[in-house]
Amino acid sequence: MQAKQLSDFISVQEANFSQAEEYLALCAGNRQDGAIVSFVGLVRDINSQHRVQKLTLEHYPAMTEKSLKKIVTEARSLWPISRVRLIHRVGALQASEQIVFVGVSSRHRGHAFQACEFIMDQLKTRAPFWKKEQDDKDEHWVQANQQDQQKARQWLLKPEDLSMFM
Amino acid sequence: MQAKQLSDFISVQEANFSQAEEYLALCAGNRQDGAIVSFVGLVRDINSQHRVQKLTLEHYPAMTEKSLKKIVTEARSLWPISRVRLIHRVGALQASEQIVFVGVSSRHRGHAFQACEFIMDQLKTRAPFWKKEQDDKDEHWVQANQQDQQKARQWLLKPEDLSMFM
Amino acid sequence: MIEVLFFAQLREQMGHEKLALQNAFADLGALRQYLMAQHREWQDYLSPAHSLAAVNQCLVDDNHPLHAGDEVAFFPPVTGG
Amino acid sequence: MIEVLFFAQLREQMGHEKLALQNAFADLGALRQYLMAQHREWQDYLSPAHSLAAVNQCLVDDNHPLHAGDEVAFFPPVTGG
Repeated sequence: MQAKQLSDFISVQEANFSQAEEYLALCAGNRQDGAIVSFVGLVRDINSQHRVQKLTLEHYPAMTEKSLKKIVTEARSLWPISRVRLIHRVGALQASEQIVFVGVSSRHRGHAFQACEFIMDQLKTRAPFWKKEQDDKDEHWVQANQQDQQKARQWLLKPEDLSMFM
Repeated sequence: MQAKQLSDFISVQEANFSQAEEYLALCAGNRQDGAIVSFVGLVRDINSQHRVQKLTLEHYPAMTEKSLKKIVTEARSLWPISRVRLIHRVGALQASEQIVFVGVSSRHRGHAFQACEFIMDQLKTRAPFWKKEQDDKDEHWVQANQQDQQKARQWLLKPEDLSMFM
Repeated sequence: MIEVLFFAQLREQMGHEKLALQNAFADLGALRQYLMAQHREWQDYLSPAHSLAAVNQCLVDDNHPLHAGDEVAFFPPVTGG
Repeated sequence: MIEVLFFAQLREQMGHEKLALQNAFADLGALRQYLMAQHREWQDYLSPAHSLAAVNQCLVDDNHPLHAGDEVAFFPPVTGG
């Protein structure tokens, strides 16, 4: 693996992002990697049976980037991945808007899939973002869900399953 | 889940594809899904220590699309996913070119990640494509690798692990 | 001095965005107990079951030692992504 | 009649892209054995360890029954993606 290919791009921003540009940044001049996996999270129209009108994302600025860097560093310690790009938006968002992008390049697809999903699962439980939803009834803070906690823990609890991909 | 959102796009083609357009086709007018996972496979510069100059992809035309449809149908039976787009190129390709695209949208990210990786793992062992590589030494058929066989089998062997995501 | 920050729903429930405490605390648990004792409702809001805590921007548990100058934050389970 | 196709490396090794056989075969295994008996090298090329087989464009194993008009294909383990 060539050291120069190991670069992280991490951004917390109000502005929207271009999935196409992020994909290009993962590929451009990248001749060693056979796999690019990317994830985009969108604001769903309907959450818990109510129609979401808008969403406000609050965060803890001093901690946000630090926690994202830590998660990406952990992913790098688990899998031989090359490029990582991670963008999370904050502020006011409408239904169907893009919230988060995670892209990973790697020689082998298994590593890219695992690292990308790991980063999302950890972000969901450890990065200091909070969603406030405005639906047709009221405005309320989104409650964390138990399944996200389980998904995040599962990466730590099953090293023997992880080793299969390494 | 709205039935109209359940659409498959499957294509076997010589022409290149636009990852950006494929992403848009997964998102456009899609207000129910919170997760878009996409995979792109690229021609690696170096395979088994030799520099790949070009690659020729042969296939079994009568069987190719049939086998891809079957794989996507199996993915739909395993996870509640919405849109699936699958493109595989054939013919002559250069290093760094795009070979394959798999994109999946879903309400929940776990389902989209699992279905996307499942489709790639099954495609790798069941879809009738064969790569012939021209490197700086000679031209030769790429040999199937044992790890791909294991990855494909693992989806069938561990229903108890799969159930976690369902 | 220890600076204590609150975020999201917890900020609204506490009615504070920030507190500056002059007291010394052995660890995060001691600070949490101190705050929980201030108001009946805080007992509930700040319980480990309902809130996470970070010291100097890292998630930690109640055993984490505290020093003067630390930035402590309490917040609800996160919901980004 | 049964049409037998060969792909990729196996097509090159066999020296044939296609064969048309008038014989009847109970199942894929019987056809495979018949072909393997034709040439010493085919014994190796067509062994289940080195080749996959499809009947009417579906991957099947040697127990799969054959009928007149079936399209049978032999090919090496696939390497797409």
